[in-house]
Amino acid sequence: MFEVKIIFFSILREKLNLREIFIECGENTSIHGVIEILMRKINFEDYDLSKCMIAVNEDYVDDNYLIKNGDEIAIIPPVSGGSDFL
Amino acid sequence: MFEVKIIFFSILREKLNLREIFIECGENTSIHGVIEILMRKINFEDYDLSKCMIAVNEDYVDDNYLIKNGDEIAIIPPVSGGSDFL
Amino acid sequence: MNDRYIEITNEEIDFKKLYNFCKEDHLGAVNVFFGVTRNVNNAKKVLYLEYESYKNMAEKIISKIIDEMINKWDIYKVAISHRSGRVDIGQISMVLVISSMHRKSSISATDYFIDRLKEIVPIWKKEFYEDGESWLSSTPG
Amino acid sequence: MNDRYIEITNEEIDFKKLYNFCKEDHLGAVNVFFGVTRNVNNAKKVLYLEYESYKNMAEKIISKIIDEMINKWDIYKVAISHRSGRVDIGQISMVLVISSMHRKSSISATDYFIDRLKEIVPIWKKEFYEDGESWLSSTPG
Repeated sequence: MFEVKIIFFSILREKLNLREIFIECGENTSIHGVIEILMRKINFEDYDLSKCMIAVNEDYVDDNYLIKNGDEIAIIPPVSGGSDFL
Repeated sequence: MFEVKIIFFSILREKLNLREIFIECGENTSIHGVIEILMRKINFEDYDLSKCMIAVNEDYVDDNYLIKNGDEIAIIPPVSGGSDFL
Repeated sequence: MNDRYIEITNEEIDFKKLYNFCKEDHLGAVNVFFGVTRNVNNAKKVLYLEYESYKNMAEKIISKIIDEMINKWDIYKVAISHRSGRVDIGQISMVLVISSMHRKSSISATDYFIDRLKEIVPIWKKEFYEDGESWLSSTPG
Repeated sequence: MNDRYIEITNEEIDFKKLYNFCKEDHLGAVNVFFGVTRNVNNAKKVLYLEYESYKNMAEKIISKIIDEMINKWDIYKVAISHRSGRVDIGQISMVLVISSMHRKSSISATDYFIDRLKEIVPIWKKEFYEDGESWLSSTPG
Protein backbone atom coordinates (compact mmCIF):
# COMPACT_ATOMS: atom_id res chain seq x y z
CA MET A 1 0.00 0.00 0.00
CA PHE A 2 1.10 3.56 -0.63
CA GLU A 3 -0.34 7.05 -0.58
CA VAL A 4 -1.00 9.22 -3.61
CA LYS A 5 -1.96 12.85 -3.73
CA ILE A 6 -4.98 13.91 -5.76
CA ILE A 7 -5.49 17.58 -6.63
CA PHE A 8 -8.61 19.39 -7.77
CA PHE A 9 -9.07 22.54 -9.81
CA SER A 10 -11.61 25.20 -10.69
CA ILE A 11 -15.22 24.08 -10.54
CA LEU A 12 -14.41 20.80 -8.78
CA ARG A 13 -12.15 22.45 -6.23
CA GLU A 14 -14.92 24.91 -5.41
CA LYS A 15 -17.73 22.36 -5.42
CA LEU A 16 -15.85 19.99 -3.11
CA ASN A 17 -14.26 22.83 -1.19
CA LEU A 18 -11.11 20.73 -1.43
CA ARG A 19 -7.76 21.49 -2.98
CA GLU A 20 -6.12 18.10 -2.49
CA ILE A 21 -6.50 14.81 -0.66
CA PHE A 22 -4.33 11.78 -0.10
CA ILE A 23 -5.68 8.29 -0.68
CA GLU A 24 -4.18 4.89 -0.03
CA CYS A 25 -4.01 2.33 -2.73
CA GLY A 26 -2.28 -0.97 -3.48
CA GLU A 27 0.27 -1.94 -6.07
CA ASN A 28 -1.05 -2.14 -9.63
CA THR A 29 -3.95 0.22 -9.07
CA SER A 30 -4.96 1.87 -12.34
CA ILE A 31 -6.36 5.36 -12.75
CA HIS A 32 -9.68 3.65 -13.20
CA GLY A 33 -9.21 2.05 -9.76
CA VAL A 34 -8.19 5.37 -8.20
CA ILE A 35 -11.35 7.02 -9.48
CA GLU A 36 -13.42 4.23 -7.96
CA ILE A 37 -11.75 4.69 -4.57
CA LEU A 38 -12.33 8.44 -4.89
CA MET A 39 -16.00 8.08 -5.65
CA ARG A 40 -16.49 5.94 -2.57
CA LYS A 41 -14.76 8.54 -0.40
CA ILE A 42 -16.21 11.76 -1.83
CA ASN A 43 -19.69 12.89 -2.74
CA PHE A 44 -19.38 14.44 -6.21
CA GLU A 45 -23.15 15.14 -6.22
CA ASP A 46 -24.28 15.60 -9.82
CA TYR A 47 -20.77 16.32 -11.14
CA ASP A 48 -19.89 13.96 -13.97
CA LEU A 49 -16.25 13.00 -13.42
CA SER A 50 -16.13 11.25 -16.79
CA LYS A 51 -15.83 14.59 -18.56
CA CYS A 52 -12.56 15.27 -16.74
CA MET A 53 -9.12 14.33 -18.03
CA ILE A 54 -6.57 12.84 -15.66
CA ALA A 55 -2.95 13.92 -15.36
CA VAL A 56 -0.19 12.19 -13.47
CA ASN A 57 2.91 14.20 -12.65
CA GLU A 58 1.74 16.92 -15.03
CA ASP A 59 1.12 14.71 -18.05
CA TYR A 60 -2.15 13.37 -19.33
CA VAL A 61 -2.61 9.63 -18.87
CA ASP A 62 -5.38 7.23 -19.81
CA ASP A 63 -7.50 5.11 -17.46
CA ASN A 64 -5.16 2.13 -17.66
CA TYR A 65 -2.13 3.95 -16.31
CA LEU A 66 -0.81 2.13 -13.22
CA ILE A 67 0.02 4.55 -10.46
CA LYS A 68 3.30 4.47 -8.59
CA ASN A 69 4.31 5.62 -5.15
CA GLY A 70 4.68 9.40 -5.07
CA ASP A 71 2.54 10.08 -8.13
CA GLU A 72 0.64 13.39 -8.15
CA ILE A 73 -2.73 12.82 -9.73
CA ALA A 74 -4.70 15.81 -11.03
CA ILE A 75 -8.36 15.78 -11.99
CA ILE A 76 -8.67 18.19 -14.92
CA PRO A 77 -12.17 19.55 -15.60
CA PRO A 78 -12.81 20.78 -19.17
CA VAL A 79 -10.37 23.64 -19.66
CA SER A 80 -11.39 27.16 -20.62
CA GLY A 81 -8.27 29.16 -21.29
CA GLY A 82 -8.83 31.12 -24.43
CA SER A 83 -12.62 31.15 -24.13
CA ASP A 84 -12.53 34.96 -24.28
CA PHE A 85 -11.80 34.81 -27.96
CA LEU A 86 -13.50 31.51 -28.89
CA MET B 1 -7.75 66.59 -78.63
CA PHE B 2 -6.85 66.86 -75.00
CA GLU B 3 -3.89 66.25 -72.72
CA VAL B 4 -3.56 63.50 -70.16
CA LYS B 5 -0.94 63.02 -67.50
CA ILE B 6 0.87 59.72 -67.29
CA ILE B 7 2.87 58.84 -64.16
CA PHE B 8 5.55 56.24 -63.67
CA PHE B 9 6.72 54.43 -60.55
CA SER B 10 9.60 52.42 -59.16
CA ILE B 11 11.59 50.45 -61.73
CA LEU B 12 9.98 52.23 -64.70
CA ARG B 13 10.45 55.69 -63.20
CA GLU B 14 14.11 54.93 -62.65
CA LYS B 15 14.66 53.22 -65.99
CA LEU B 16 13.06 56.07 -67.92
CA ASN B 17 14.37 58.67 -65.54
CA LEU B 18 10.89 60.15 -65.81
CA ARG B 19 8.26 60.76 -63.16
CA GLU B 20 5.44 61.93 -65.42
CA ILE B 21 4.70 63.08 -68.94
CA PHE B 22 1.75 64.63 -70.70
CA ILE B 23 0.51 63.24 -73.99
CA GLU B 24 -2.12 64.49 -76.39
CA CYS B 25 -4.90 62.23 -77.53
CA GLY B 26 -8.23 62.43 -79.25
CA GLU B 27 -11.75 61.66 -78.04
CA ASN B 28 -12.51 57.97 -77.58
CA THR B 29 -8.93 56.92 -77.08
CA SER B 30 -8.77 53.74 -75.06
CA ILE B 31 -6.02 52.76 -72.61
CA HIS B 32 -4.86 50.46 -75.35
CA GLY B 33 -4.51 53.49 -77.61
CA VAL B 34 -2.70 55.50 -74.98
CA ILE B 35 -0.14 52.74 -74.53
CA GLU B 36 0.44 52.72 -78.31
CA ILE B 37 1.05 56.49 -78.34
CA LEU B 38 3.37 56.08 -75.36
CA MET B 39 5.41 53.36 -77.03
CA ARG B 40 5.95 55.53 -80.07
CA LYS B 41 7.13 58.42 -77.86
CA ILE B 42 9.32 56.57 -75.36
CA ASN B 43 11.98 53.92 -75.66
CA PHE B 44 11.10 51.30 -73.05
CA GLU B 45 14.09 49.19 -74.14
CA ASP B 46 13.55 45.62 -73.00
CA TYR B 47 10.91 46.53 -70.42
CA ASP B 48 7.72 44.56 -71.01
CA LEU B 49 4.87 47.02 -70.41
CA SER B 50 2.31 44.24 -70.66
CA LYS B 51 3.15 43.09 -67.16
CA CYS B 52 2.04 46.45 -65.76
CA MET B 53 -1.46 47.23 -64.59
CA ILE B 54 -3.04 50.56 -65.47
CA ALA B 55 -4.84 52.87 -63.09
CA VAL B 56 -6.90 55.92 -63.96
CA ASN B 57 -7.58 58.41 -61.21
CA GLU B 58 -6.31 55.90 -58.64
CA ASP B 59 -8.46 52.95 -59.73
CA TYR B 60 -7.47 50.00 -61.83
CA VAL B 61 -9.02 49.96 -65.32
CA ASP B 62 -8.81 47.54 -68.20
CA ASP B 63 -7.46 48.20 -71.68
CA ASN B 64 -10.84 49.22 -73.06
CA TYR B 65 -11.37 52.11 -70.68
CA LEU B 66 -11.92 55.33 -72.69
CA ILE B 67 -9.93 58.18 -71.27
CA LYS B 68 -11.44 61.56 -70.51
CA ASN B 69 -9.99 65.02 -70.29
CA GLY B 70 -8.12 65.46 -67.03
CA ASP B 71 -7.60 61.76 -66.34
CA GLU B 72 -4.46 60.82 -64.41
CA ILE B 73 -3.08 57.61 -65.84
CA ALA B 74 -0.62 55.56 -63.79
CA ILE B 75 1.50 52.72 -65.09
CA ILE B 76 1.75 50.23 -62.23
CA PRO B 77 4.66 47.77 -62.41
CA PRO B 78 4.22 44.52 -60.48
CA VAL B 79 3.87 45.57 -56.86
CA SER B 80 6.13 44.36 -54.05
CA GLY B 81 4.75 45.65 -50.78
CA GLY B 82 4.84 42.80 -48.34
CA SER B 83 7.65 40.94 -50.10
CA ASP B 84 9.62 41.03 -46.84
CA PHE B 85 7.38 38.40 -45.41
CA LEU B 86 6.36 36.55 -48.57
CA MET C 1 15.22 25.56 -25.18
CA ASN C 2 16.01 28.86 -26.71
CA ASP C 3 13.21 28.82 -29.25
CA ARG C 4 10.35 29.40 -26.81
CA TYR C 5 9.31 31.58 -23.92
CA ILE C 6 6.36 30.44 -21.83
CA GLU C 7 4.81 32.10 -18.81
CA ILE C 8 1.64 31.98 -16.74
CA THR C 9 1.63 35.24 -14.86
CA ASN C 10 -0.29 37.29 -12.32
CA GLU C 11 1.17 40.50 -13.73
CA GLU C 12 0.12 42.56 -16.72
CA ILE C 13 1.57 40.97 -19.85
CA ASP C 14 4.65 42.70 -21.22
CA PHE C 15 4.08 42.46 -24.98
CA LYS C 16 7.35 44.15 -25.88
CA LYS C 17 9.36 41.52 -24.04
CA LEU C 18 7.63 38.73 -25.97
CA TYR C 19 8.06 40.51 -29.30
CA ASN C 20 11.75 41.14 -28.68
CA PHE C 21 12.24 37.50 -27.75
CA CYS C 22 10.86 36.35 -31.12
CA LYS C 23 12.17 38.96 -33.48
CA GLU C 24 15.35 38.21 -35.45
CA ASP C 25 16.96 40.19 -38.24
CA HIS C 26 16.64 37.34 -40.75
CA LEU C 27 12.90 36.91 -40.20
CA GLY C 28 10.25 38.81 -42.07
CA ALA C 29 7.07 37.83 -40.26
CA VAL C 30 5.91 38.20 -36.68
CA ASN C 31 2.30 37.37 -35.91
CA VAL C 32 0.85 38.40 -32.57
CA PHE C 33 -2.46 37.36 -31.17
CA PHE C 34 -4.00 39.25 -28.24
CA GLY C 35 -6.82 37.68 -26.28
CA VAL C 36 -8.78 40.43 -24.57
CA THR C 37 -11.25 40.21 -21.71
CA ARG C 38 -14.76 40.92 -23.03
CA ASN C 39 -17.45 42.78 -21.14
CA VAL C 40 -20.20 40.48 -22.40
CA ASN C 41 -20.48 36.72 -22.76
CA ASN C 42 -23.60 34.76 -23.69
CA ALA C 43 -25.52 38.06 -23.54
CA LYS C 44 -24.51 38.56 -19.91
CA LYS C 45 -22.57 41.56 -18.65
CA VAL C 46 -19.20 40.46 -17.29
CA LEU C 47 -17.58 42.59 -14.54
CA TYR C 48 -14.19 40.87 -14.50
CA LEU C 49 -12.80 37.38 -14.58
CA GLU C 50 -10.34 35.12 -12.91
CA TYR C 51 -8.08 32.54 -14.45
CA GLU C 52 -6.93 29.54 -12.48
CA SER C 53 -4.20 27.32 -13.79
CA TYR C 54 -2.30 24.17 -12.96
CA LYS C 55 0.76 26.26 -13.56
CA ASN C 56 3.60 23.80 -14.04
CA MET C 57 1.50 21.45 -16.12
CA ALA C 58 0.10 24.29 -18.21
CA GLU C 59 3.62 25.43 -19.08
CA LYS C 60 4.66 21.86 -19.88
CA ILE C 61 1.64 21.22 -22.12
CA ILE C 62 2.13 24.55 -23.90
CA SER C 63 5.69 23.48 -24.61
CA LYS C 64 4.39 20.21 -26.11
CA ILE C 65 1.99 22.17 -28.33
CA ILE C 66 4.95 24.26 -29.50
CA ASP C 67 6.76 21.01 -30.38
CA GLU C 68 3.73 20.02 -32.47
CA MET C 69 3.76 23.42 -34.20
CA ILE C 70 7.47 23.22 -35.00
CA ASN C 71 6.89 19.79 -36.53
CA LYS C 72 4.09 21.11 -38.71
CA TRP C 73 5.34 24.55 -39.78
CA ASP C 74 8.55 26.34 -40.48
CA ILE C 75 8.35 28.74 -37.56
CA TYR C 76 11.26 30.18 -35.69
CA LYS C 77 10.39 31.36 -32.20
CA VAL C 78 7.29 31.28 -30.05
CA ALA C 79 6.49 33.37 -26.97
CA ILE C 80 3.31 32.96 -25.00
CA SER C 81 2.06 34.62 -21.87
CA HIS C 82 -1.27 33.78 -20.27
CA ARG C 83 -2.70 35.60 -17.27
CA SER C 84 -3.75 33.95 -14.07
CA GLY C 85 -5.75 35.53 -11.29
CA ARG C 86 -8.11 38.46 -11.75
CA VAL C 87 -8.24 40.16 -15.14
CA ASP C 88 -10.34 43.25 -15.72
CA ILE C 89 -12.46 44.03 -18.77
CA GLY C 90 -10.44 45.22 -21.76
CA GLN C 91 -7.23 43.83 -20.30
CA ILE C 92 -5.11 41.38 -22.22
CA SER C 93 -5.51 37.82 -20.99
CA MET C 94 -3.15 36.14 -23.43
CA VAL C 95 -0.46 37.13 -25.90
CA LEU C 96 0.98 34.70 -28.42
CA VAL C 97 3.90 35.77 -30.62
CA ILE C 98 5.24 33.60 -33.45
CA SER C 99 8.04 34.57 -35.81
CA SER C 100 8.86 32.99 -39.15
CA MET C 101 10.41 33.72 -42.51
CA HIS C 102 7.10 33.51 -44.32
CA ARG C 103 3.90 34.82 -42.91
CA LYS C 104 1.73 31.80 -43.80
CA SER C 105 3.48 29.60 -41.25
CA SER C 106 3.20 31.99 -38.31
CA ILE C 107 -0.45 32.73 -39.08
CA SER C 108 -1.43 29.05 -39.43
CA ALA C 109 0.51 28.12 -36.31
CA THR C 110 -1.31 30.87 -34.36
CA ASP C 111 -4.65 29.37 -35.26
CA TYR C 112 -3.46 25.88 -34.36
CA PHE C 113 -2.05 26.96 -31.01
CA ILE C 114 -5.34 28.47 -29.91
CA ASP C 115 -7.27 25.35 -30.93
CA ARG C 116 -4.95 23.21 -28.82
CA LEU C 117 -4.95 25.70 -25.92
CA LYS C 118 -8.71 25.34 -25.69
CA GLU C 119 -8.48 21.55 -25.78
CA ILE C 120 -5.72 20.57 -23.41
CA VAL C 121 -3.99 23.38 -21.50
CA PRO C 122 -5.11 23.25 -17.85
CA ILE C 123 -6.31 26.82 -17.45
CA TRP C 124 -9.82 27.68 -16.34
CA LYS C 125 -11.82 30.86 -16.54
CA LYS C 126 -14.41 32.10 -14.09
CA GLU C 127 -16.63 35.02 -14.99
CA PHE C 128 -18.07 37.39 -12.42
CA TYR C 129 -21.45 39.04 -13.09
CA GLU C 130 -23.57 41.49 -11.14
CA ASP C 131 -25.66 38.60 -9.86
CA GLY C 132 -23.20 35.75 -9.55
CA GLU C 133 -20.30 33.94 -11.11
CA SER C 134 -19.64 30.92 -13.26
CA TRP C 135 -16.86 28.65 -14.45
CA LEU C 136 -16.60 28.55 -18.20
CA SER C 137 -16.11 25.54 -20.37
CA SER C 138 -14.41 25.97 -23.73
CA THR C 139 -16.96 25.96 -26.47
CA PRO C 140 -16.07 24.72 -29.92
CA GLY C 141 -15.36 27.52 -32.31
CA MET D 1 -15.53 55.39 -42.08
CA ASN D 2 -14.88 54.68 -38.45
CA ASP D 3 -14.07 51.01 -38.84
CA ARG D 4 -10.67 51.47 -40.46
CA TYR D 5 -7.44 53.38 -40.09
CA ILE D 6 -5.07 53.43 -43.06
CA GLU D 7 -1.72 55.14 -43.41
CA ILE D 8 1.35 55.08 -45.60
CA THR D 9 4.00 56.77 -43.54
CA ASN D 10 7.63 57.90 -43.55
CA GLU D 11 7.74 57.69 -39.77
CA GLU D 12 8.32 54.73 -37.51
CA ILE D 13 5.04 52.85 -37.12
CA ASP D 14 3.21 53.51 -33.85
CA PHE D 15 1.83 50.06 -33.02
CA LYS D 16 0.07 51.21 -29.86
CA LYS D 17 -2.00 53.75 -31.80
CA LEU D 18 -3.20 51.06 -34.22
CA TYR D 19 -3.96 48.62 -31.42
CA ASN D 20 -5.94 51.21 -29.48
CA PHE D 21 -7.90 52.09 -32.59
CA CYS D 22 -9.06 48.48 -33.00
CA LYS D 23 -9.57 47.36 -29.43
CA GLU D 24 -13.08 47.47 -27.98
CA ASP D 25 -14.35 46.13 -24.68
CA HIS D 26 -16.83 43.78 -26.31
CA LEU D 27 -14.22 42.11 -28.54
CA GLY D 28 -12.12 39.16 -27.49
CA ALA D 29 -9.63 38.86 -30.33
CA VAL D 30 -7.02 41.20 -31.77
CA ASN D 31 -4.60 39.79 -34.32
CA VAL D 32 -1.54 41.80 -35.24
CA PHE D 33 0.84 41.07 -38.05
CA PHE D 34 4.27 42.72 -38.15
CA GLY D 35 6.25 42.71 -41.37
CA VAL D 36 9.91 43.15 -40.55
CA THR D 37 12.80 44.13 -42.81
CA ARG D 38 15.06 41.11 -43.31
CA ASN D 39 18.84 41.26 -43.57
CA VAL D 40 18.92 38.58 -46.27
CA ASN D 41 16.87 37.96 -49.39
CA ASN D 42 17.57 35.38 -52.07
CA ALA D 43 20.82 34.55 -50.27
CA LYS D 44 22.02 38.16 -50.62
CA LYS D 45 22.87 40.41 -47.71
CA VAL D 46 20.49 43.37 -47.59
CA LEU D 47 21.75 46.63 -46.06
CA TYR D 48 18.44 48.48 -46.00
CA LEU D 49 15.48 49.04 -48.25
CA GLU D 50 13.22 51.69 -49.62
CA TYR D 51 9.51 51.57 -50.21
CA GLU D 52 7.92 53.70 -52.87
CA SER D 53 4.16 54.06 -53.06
CA TYR D 54 1.45 55.66 -55.13
CA LYS D 55 0.21 56.98 -51.83
CA ASN D 56 -3.37 58.05 -52.47
CA MET D 57 -4.12 55.06 -54.63
CA ALA D 58 -2.47 52.65 -52.18
CA GLU D 59 -4.70 53.96 -49.39
CA LYS D 60 -7.77 53.71 -51.62
CA ILE D 61 -7.00 50.14 -52.71
CA ILE D 62 -6.29 49.10 -49.13
CA SER D 63 -9.70 50.45 -48.20
CA LYS D 64 -11.27 48.31 -50.95
CA ILE D 65 -9.49 45.23 -49.65
CA ILE D 66 -10.90 46.00 -46.22
CA ASP D 67 -14.38 46.14 -47.80
CA GLU D 68 -13.73 42.68 -49.26
CA MET D 69 -12.64 41.42 -45.84
CA ILE D 70 -15.69 42.81 -44.09
CA ASN D 71 -17.88 41.07 -46.66
CA LYS D 72 -16.17 37.76 -46.05
CA TRP D 73 -15.58 37.72 -42.29
CA ASP D 74 -17.17 39.00 -39.14
CA ILE D 75 -14.41 41.42 -38.24
CA TYR D 76 -14.82 44.66 -36.39
CA LYS D 77 -12.00 47.11 -36.98
CA VAL D 78 -8.90 47.17 -39.16
CA ALA D 79 -5.82 49.37 -38.83
CA ILE D 80 -2.93 49.21 -41.24
CA SER D 81 0.25 51.18 -41.49
CA HIS D 82 2.84 50.61 -44.21
CA ARG D 83 6.18 52.37 -44.34
CA SER D 84 7.43 54.38 -47.26
CA GLY D 85 10.96 55.63 -47.79
CA ARG D 86 14.04 54.07 -46.26
CA VAL D 87 13.56 51.25 -43.74
CA ASP D 88 16.50 49.73 -41.90
CA ILE D 89 17.07 46.04 -41.17
CA GLY D 90 14.99 44.75 -38.27
CA GLN D 91 12.61 47.69 -38.49
CA ILE D 92 8.91 47.20 -38.91
CA SER D 93 7.75 47.83 -42.47
CA MET D 94 4.07 47.04 -41.98
CA VAL D 95 1.63 46.54 -39.14
CA LEU D 96 -1.85 45.15 -39.66
CA VAL D 97 -4.29 45.00 -36.74
CA ILE D 98 -7.68 43.31 -36.98
CA SER D 99 -10.15 42.93 -34.14
CA SER D 100 -13.09 40.57 -33.94
CA MET D 101 -15.26 38.66 -31.49
CA HIS D 102 -13.82 35.31 -32.48
CA ARG D 103 -10.23 34.76 -33.35
CA LYS D 104 -10.80 32.67 -36.48
CA SER D 105 -12.11 35.66 -38.42
CA SER D 106 -9.30 38.06 -37.57
CA ILE D 107 -6.65 35.42 -38.29
CA SER D 108 -8.18 34.43 -41.66
CA ALA D 109 -8.66 38.05 -42.65
CA THR D 110 -4.99 38.78 -41.84
CA ASP D 111 -3.87 36.10 -44.26
CA TYR D 112 -6.26 37.36 -46.92
CA PHE D 113 -5.16 40.97 -46.56
CA ILE D 114 -1.52 40.12 -47.13
CA ASP D 115 -2.36 38.06 -50.22
CA ARG D 116 -4.24 41.01 -51.67
CA LEU D 117 -1.58 43.52 -50.62
CA LYS D 118 0.96 41.60 -52.64
CA GLU D 119 -1.34 41.49 -55.65
CA ILE D 120 -2.76 44.96 -56.05
CA VAL D 121 -1.58 47.62 -53.61
CA PRO D 122 0.76 50.03 -55.46
CA ILE D 123 3.76 49.83 -53.16
CA TRP D 124 7.20 48.83 -54.39
CA LYS D 125 10.29 47.68 -52.55
CA LYS D 126 13.87 48.32 -53.51
CA GLU D 127 16.66 46.46 -51.76
CA PHE D 128 20.15 47.90 -51.32
CA TYR D 129 23.13 45.54 -51.22
CA GLU D 130 26.84 46.07 -50.78
CA ASP D 131 27.28 45.85 -54.53
CA GLY D 132 24.10 47.34 -55.92
CA GLU D 133 20.36 47.60 -55.60
CA SER D 134 17.26 46.02 -57.07
CA TRP D 135 13.53 46.50 -57.33
CA LEU D 136 11.60 43.54 -56.02
CA SER D 137 8.64 41.87 -57.57
CA SER D 138 6.19 40.05 -55.33
CA THR D 139 6.74 36.35 -55.52
CA PRO D 140 3.87 33.96 -54.96
CA GLY D 141 3.86 32.42 -51.49
